[in-house]
Amino acid sequence: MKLDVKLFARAKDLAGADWVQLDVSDSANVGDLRNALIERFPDLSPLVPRLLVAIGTDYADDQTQLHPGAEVACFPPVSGG
Amino acid sequence: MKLDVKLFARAKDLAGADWVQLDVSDSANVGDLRNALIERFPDLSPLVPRLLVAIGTDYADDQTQLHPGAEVACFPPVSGG
Amino acid sequence: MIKLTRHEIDYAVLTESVRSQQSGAIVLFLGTVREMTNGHQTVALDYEAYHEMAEAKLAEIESEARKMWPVDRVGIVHRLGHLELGDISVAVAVSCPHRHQAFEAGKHLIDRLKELVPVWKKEYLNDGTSAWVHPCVKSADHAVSAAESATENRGNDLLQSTRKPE
Amino acid sequence: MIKLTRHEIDYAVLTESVRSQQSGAIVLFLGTVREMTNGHQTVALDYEAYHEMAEAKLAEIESEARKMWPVDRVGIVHRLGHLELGDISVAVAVSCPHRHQAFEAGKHLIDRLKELVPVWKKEYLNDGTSAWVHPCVKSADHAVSAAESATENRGNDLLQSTRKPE
Repeated sequence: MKLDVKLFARAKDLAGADWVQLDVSDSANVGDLRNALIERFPDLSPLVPRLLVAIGTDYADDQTQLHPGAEVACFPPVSGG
Repeated sequence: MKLDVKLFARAKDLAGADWVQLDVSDSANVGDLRNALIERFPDLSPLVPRLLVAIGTDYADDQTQLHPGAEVACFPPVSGG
Repeated sequence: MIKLTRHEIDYAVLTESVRSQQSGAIVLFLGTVREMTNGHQTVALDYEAYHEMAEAKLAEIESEARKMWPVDRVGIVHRLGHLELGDISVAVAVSCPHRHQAFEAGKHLIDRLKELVPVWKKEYLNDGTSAWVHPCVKSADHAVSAAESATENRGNDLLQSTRKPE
Repeated sequence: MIKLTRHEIDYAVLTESVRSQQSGAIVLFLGTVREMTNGHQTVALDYEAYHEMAEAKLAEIESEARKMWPVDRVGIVHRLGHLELGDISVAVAVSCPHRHQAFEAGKHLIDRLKELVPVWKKEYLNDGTSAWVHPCVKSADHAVSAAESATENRGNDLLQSTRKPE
């Protein structure tokens, strides 16, 4: 399935885009998505172990299953406030 | 010695005055002052065990020695804020 | 800025007075006149102070906080006179480099103000009665814990009530 | 009132929005842009957010606080875009019946905001460099404690620096 992934902050800068379309298997989970992302943007690799993933407005761990149409976002640890 | 004693809040209301002049011995301490006060205003008696005494801008305990010209104030526990 | 006032407290002015580029955190505490306390209904409060001593004690508690935290600026204003429901009775503002310092210092300042500063409130209830609020303190004879009042601490002193119909 | 804004934060409006006759205590926290952090000098910050998720997380932490304390009203505003020294980046206001509840709830709200809400700051230093601040988090490979930034939490992420002369 194809998933649009939003990128923010340094992830956006390193990828040079604020979103990216990734092609992952229909049974892919969030861990697989991380791997697809780093394959597509090797410059993101220093960030990837710490990259947070959200589906909709919730944080998702690597075991979380992806589904078509999921609103996915990847970003580094937050630093608001 | 004669001392002017300021009164506040319920102490003022019970005594019916915002200050009172008390005559105490030259060696009197704050405990003696309490006794002189209750003798002068028996209506204050329910308050006296809890009445706070300040000399100048500091709280004083019963053992604190009084001296002529001391700025003395007596008042119930504070309830500001 | 430390002061007692008979006018409405302008907490924005107070807050601006503690802003600083050296500090990343400001905490402002406002005490306001609350309607319901343990089932009784407050309609107004009168505050009275021993003015000179109150200002001296406020300065003391500011010094105390400065010894405990890296406090940048402090502002404390206590209102006196007649207050209606919802009015601000006290405002404490503090700035510190980091937020946990500002929270701790702010909490300390208002806690100590309520313990030390010679200010008293007289409470007017909706049943037409009124009474001075005098939280109980430990003495040789009594060791009674303080309860709640229409702002924060009500004394059990109402046991020895001076309430009378108005 | 929960919102993200590109305009200056009006904390008086926010504070008024949490006033209530049912509450005797209001705590307002302001985060401001601090100049000095661990010997380096900040000149400005840029804030960016994942807007929809940030608003959802802010609503979540409000609910969380309501489960833990008798919170009356809550207001949270986070500023986005370009901020100069001393500017207010975030304002959190909360009202509760009693002051200790308001202090604890206010501290919890800003602590959780900094943990959970997808907002990031990019820091501009006086040496012409800039870098995103990304506090370190524990992962399988790394367990690094967060340090301090020009508002509150600086990440050690500067180790893998993206800083370049402007």
